[in-house]
Amino acid sequence: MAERILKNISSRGLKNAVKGNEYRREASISYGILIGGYILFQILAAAGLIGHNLQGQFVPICVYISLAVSLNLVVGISGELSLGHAGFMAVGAFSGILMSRILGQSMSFEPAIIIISMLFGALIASLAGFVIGIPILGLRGDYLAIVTLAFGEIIRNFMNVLYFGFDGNGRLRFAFNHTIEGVENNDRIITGAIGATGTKTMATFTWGLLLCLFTVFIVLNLKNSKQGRAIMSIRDNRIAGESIGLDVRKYKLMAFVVSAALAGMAGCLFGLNYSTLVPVKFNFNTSVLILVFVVLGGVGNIWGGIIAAALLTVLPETFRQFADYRMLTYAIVLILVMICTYNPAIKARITGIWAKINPVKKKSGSSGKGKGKKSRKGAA
Amino acid sequence: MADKKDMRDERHDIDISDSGHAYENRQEIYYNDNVGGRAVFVDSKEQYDPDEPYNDQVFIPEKDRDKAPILQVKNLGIDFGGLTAVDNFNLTLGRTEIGGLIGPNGAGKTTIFNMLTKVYEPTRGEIFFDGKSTKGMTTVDINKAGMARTFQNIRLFDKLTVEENIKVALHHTTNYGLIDGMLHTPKYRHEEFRIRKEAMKYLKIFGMTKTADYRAGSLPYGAQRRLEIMRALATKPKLLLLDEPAAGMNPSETSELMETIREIRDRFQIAVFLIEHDMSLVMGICEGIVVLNYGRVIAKGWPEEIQSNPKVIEAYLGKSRGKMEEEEEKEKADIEKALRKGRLESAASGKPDRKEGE
Amino acid sequence: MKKNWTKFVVVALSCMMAFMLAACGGGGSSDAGEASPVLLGNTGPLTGPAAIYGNAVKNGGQLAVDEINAANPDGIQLAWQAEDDEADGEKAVNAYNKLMDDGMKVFIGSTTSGSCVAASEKAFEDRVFELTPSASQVAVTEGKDNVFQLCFSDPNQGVAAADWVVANMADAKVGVIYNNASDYSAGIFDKFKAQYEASGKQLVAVEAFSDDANTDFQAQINSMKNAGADFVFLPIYYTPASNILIQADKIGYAPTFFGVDGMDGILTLEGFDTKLAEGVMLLTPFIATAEDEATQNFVAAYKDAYGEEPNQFAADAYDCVYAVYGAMNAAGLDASASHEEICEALIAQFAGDYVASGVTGAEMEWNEAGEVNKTPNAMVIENGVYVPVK
Amino acid sequence: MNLLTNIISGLSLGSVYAIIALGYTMVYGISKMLNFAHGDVIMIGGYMSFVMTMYMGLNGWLALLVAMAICTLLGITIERLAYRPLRGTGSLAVLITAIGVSYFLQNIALLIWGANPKMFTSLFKGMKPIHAAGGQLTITMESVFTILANIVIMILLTLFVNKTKAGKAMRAVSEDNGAAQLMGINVNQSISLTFAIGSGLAAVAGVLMLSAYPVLMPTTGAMPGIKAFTAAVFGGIGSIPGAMIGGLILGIIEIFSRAYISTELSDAIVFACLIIVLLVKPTGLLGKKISEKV
Repeated sequence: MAERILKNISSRGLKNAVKGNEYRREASISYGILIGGYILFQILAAAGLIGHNLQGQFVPICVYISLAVSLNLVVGISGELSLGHAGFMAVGAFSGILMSRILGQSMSFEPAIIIISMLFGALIASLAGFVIGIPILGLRGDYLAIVTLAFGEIIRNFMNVLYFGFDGNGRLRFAFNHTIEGVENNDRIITGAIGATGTKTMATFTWGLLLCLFTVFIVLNLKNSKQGRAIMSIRDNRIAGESIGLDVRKYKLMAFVVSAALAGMAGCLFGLNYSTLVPVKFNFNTSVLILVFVVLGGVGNIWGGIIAAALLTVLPETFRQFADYRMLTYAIVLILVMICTYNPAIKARITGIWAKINPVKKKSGSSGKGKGKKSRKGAA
Repeated sequence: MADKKDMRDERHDIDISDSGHAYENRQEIYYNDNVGGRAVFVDSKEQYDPDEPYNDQVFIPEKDRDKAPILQVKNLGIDFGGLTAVDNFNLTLGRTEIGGLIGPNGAGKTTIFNMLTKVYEPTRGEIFFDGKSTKGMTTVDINKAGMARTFQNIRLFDKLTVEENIKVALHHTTNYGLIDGMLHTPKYRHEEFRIRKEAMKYLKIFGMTKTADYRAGSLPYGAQRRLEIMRALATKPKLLLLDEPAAGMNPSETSELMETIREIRDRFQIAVFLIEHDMSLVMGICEGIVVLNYGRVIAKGWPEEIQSNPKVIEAYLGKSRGKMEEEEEKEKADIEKALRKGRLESAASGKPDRKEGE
Repeated sequence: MKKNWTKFVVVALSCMMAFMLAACGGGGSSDAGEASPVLLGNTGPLTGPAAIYGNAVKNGGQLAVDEINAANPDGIQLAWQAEDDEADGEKAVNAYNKLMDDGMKVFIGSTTSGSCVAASEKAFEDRVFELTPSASQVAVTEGKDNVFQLCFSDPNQGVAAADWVVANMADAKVGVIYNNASDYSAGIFDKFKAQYEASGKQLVAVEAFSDDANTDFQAQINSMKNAGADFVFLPIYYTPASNILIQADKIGYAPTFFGVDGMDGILTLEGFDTKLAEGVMLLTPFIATAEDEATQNFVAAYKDAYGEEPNQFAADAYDCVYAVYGAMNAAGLDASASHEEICEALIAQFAGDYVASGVTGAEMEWNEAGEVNKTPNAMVIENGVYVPVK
Repeated sequence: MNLLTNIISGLSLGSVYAIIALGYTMVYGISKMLNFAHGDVIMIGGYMSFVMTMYMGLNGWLALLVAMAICTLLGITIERLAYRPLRGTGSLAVLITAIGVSYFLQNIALLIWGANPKMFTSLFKGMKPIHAAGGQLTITMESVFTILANIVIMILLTLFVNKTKAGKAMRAVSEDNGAAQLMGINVNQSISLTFAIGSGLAAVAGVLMLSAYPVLMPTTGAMPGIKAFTAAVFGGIGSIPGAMIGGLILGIIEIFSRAYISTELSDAIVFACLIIVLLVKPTGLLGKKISEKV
């Protein structure tokens, strides 16, 4: 009987079936892009072929890659729309900066400062993720999205009234208004809306790469573990997930908290790349920007997100030649790219044209048309 | 975050490694009266009286009488708004019984499954699963207690592979924590290796090992149904609830399925309770059958009894007994059509319904 | 097909990447030939909510450069390039780097403080002389020997405002409405409060708003009214200030409003009923309606070129260009000097005795910390024009 | 008296949110997409009205009609060019496109009208405010008309949706797109109509909002847009009365938290209230319960 069923399956159905497990492939492509890109750009930079503009973007690109990958954990793998990722980035950035300043008083070994600050940023951001996640993860779909948006705004609003500084004895103190007891105004580290100033910029491209590798490592590993499978199965079918004994809230929360921690880490490196950082930076637009990376790279597709994050960070810079029309061009490109990647008819046409001009012509086009669509559409 | 190692490891400690052989030895198993034989009722002459509140212990196959029943349902009922969907439902299911739940469309069969698995909270009545009341338990608790189900409109994890679908079901017996999962420690590797082998063993039951790497959502319909059963089974249940397992299958697939269900019961020594419109399957493997109409039990008994029960025929045909013979002929054709149609309908409704859930 | 699609995406993306590399990398090669003008660079918000300030600086700088080039065809020729930074530190660094790629010799600062702090850090590392027209935060210049401000620093403004109020409005009940999401506004308020309270007085009411909620000020105005404030300090830009004036007028609340340099521009707001601004006081170094010749020429030329009244930002940028040009001439530099040479020479000038005059100040001098020394004037709006407070 | 003043300004601000929220809620109901460009349609409406009155010398009310017509066209065009090609590909892709459209509108406005803010002339300029309680209480005409407009629009819209053929078709499409199509309803037309109405109302909201809070900039619509979206969710997204109630409550909470709690944290308080409401009623105040057939 078994043989018969198999024959049935292979003769009728499997023609249209899609191979699904591509972890190895996904991992090798992701790591390959990151390491290859790093080596390539280091060489180009050493050879003097890259201008200041692009070199200056190495760290932010890495940060955005890391943010895109971590947001993918929520949007792609857990299947929930989050519009407040920048909030966690902010928490990580400001707590990481604080930690770096505290450590900076007694330490001068930068790698240790960076690592401890990033871990601290991740810890605080994951706590924020946990506190926020517990009440809201019972919500569904767009309602969850609006609540994440709300929390992102609340975090930022809160940052606007948060003041930190060292008092005379080098101890950290904080307040919710301008005057912190015992702290000279010049010794303030974080000053509400003015943000953090006087941060020692320690971030380098290499740290950026390490951050990206670590993020990708965690997310891919998680995806390919029992927890990741539980998260994805709840995404695919919540009721079936419950029916096989998966605690929906627990696994949604897990994805949310891990994602927040990674975002906090990335935020910390971002904070350490600029001597000043204002809370306004982490507004709704930044959250959306990260979401754009994820959607454009293909929801759930890690390496797609990496490429999209890198390209879309650089893109507005290359549009500087359009001067006044820069952001307009960006908007138009964004709309066109979305339509071209997601509209089925246009996509089929592009794929068709590409198949014709494809330099490596393989006669393996036996598979059905709709598949690429299906797999890329993701958890939309 | 290591998950509590629960009792289900020991639950069916049956070696399923040689499932390949099981198929070869099938002949033997099916003709073994002790295990696969037809249920014998204590007093089969006595007709089931639906109006008597709780009269039901007697309907247990002989082989299960010395063991406590796996499931006892007393006066179960549920209202939606003012509408009573199910009322006064009683059931006792033997430890290794294959029970059937039939009835016309909209009779409330799936609602009963949903109450058993706590997708819906019953308005009235009690459910005792494995001797314990399920009051206050959630769907998750129910599964952990040892009840697993499939769905009428298939609910697979579409974007996961076939193998992963089984592995998810093995979640609670996979013994490593979040940190192991994120860092892929040796413990992770060891456990993953083990559950991969175990998942393959489950896939072997339906001969689906070669499809292991395909996305579940891209499988043909019949294979999806089988995978769903495997997934439920992999949670190591004591009771397996199957909601129209043969919907959308052709007759030969159905008879294969029938044999496999029986084999699963025999090998794992679990109870199976199934909803089905395909009478050949129901009559072929069910030991006890409950017939539901308008949310109420109208008949209980063994297959032959049910087949000849006037109330059942009335439920399916409407009041046709007193009519002319030719009309009866026509009605009979209709019944067959209706039964077949029921099957097709439920098959057709599978896909669009699933979309809603996403 | 799926493979094909993926491949297409990969190839398309790589092409884009290559294009970008070419676009980004290409700029670095511009060498300082004899004929090439000295490039002055600026970053500011040319898009987004703060675009008004960035565009004003961009226009003011361009005007000055055009004037200088036209007036001195034989002297050092200048070029002006303003890049968009969306008032964002990250983008400001990008824009600054773009300017470096394009061969910038002197950095006429970032327009807004937040982004300027980030960019001046880079300018300090790269040894590019920086004179910011309008980034008023202390952190902009702090610890950087090559960074100078042409505007007041926020604390100086706050202190000056407080001193003025204490001296001239001794009996006033003072309330403050400030923007707690703006570093400029919060910075001034911070010092104002400290200085004012140091004189032994208390503010009767303090209210804040944020950029996200800058439309409805009823609550803040009511709070001022209820606290009996008859003198309301508005250390904010003129856009929200105009809103406050309108809404206060609607409920018939008419205290004396007192602004700082950000208030300038309120009279030229298109569609604004200037009657509402009658009696508003402000402490500012620049007023577009000033009688002196330099200002009038500047205003006329600006209106001619851009069709609108210049505001304080445009004036600051205009002065920046002239100040840098003057200092370069004073140091005897020529157009072929590298940005490091220019930087050292200009530091010597600015930290030394160099005096510049322009439309925002007659005799501006700088100290080593990079702060400018000029006196703000207290002005009051009467009949739609600024007149000095008597 | 203070309390009354605050209630009135809350209702007035809330009415603006409510009218904007209508656009969000109707579009969401019919096409299940979050149209983040809606706030920028308000801004365009404001600029149109401004241009008509200031440069073309039109009467304010006529200018409002022109602005409505232009925004209606704009809404239909946006839907046709940017959203329709992506229909059925999941809400995320459309969400990102909507954000692209939002950037586009903001930057087009920046190029056309420049970065300098314009002061919008109130539609009710010259009308005397109502003074009550011996001058203690002042009610501006802007408040009165905004609140009235909100009520009138709500009644008309409810009648339209429930009584007219086109309105019923819209409801059918939002209930079940596929079934509506099978019943012979032109889905494209219904969706276009929804965008048209939503965008037309956005112009009204823009003019009313700018009459009360007159600063007009290319980014003017962004924050009210987000707040109105919050209001729509507050009331239960997809529900027309929900949008009204959500908008009014949001406006009152915002004004009250500013007046009595903290001006610095008023936004945080508004969003916190939203979260609390959603925790108690996961689909908003008047939202339909989502139930899933098992």
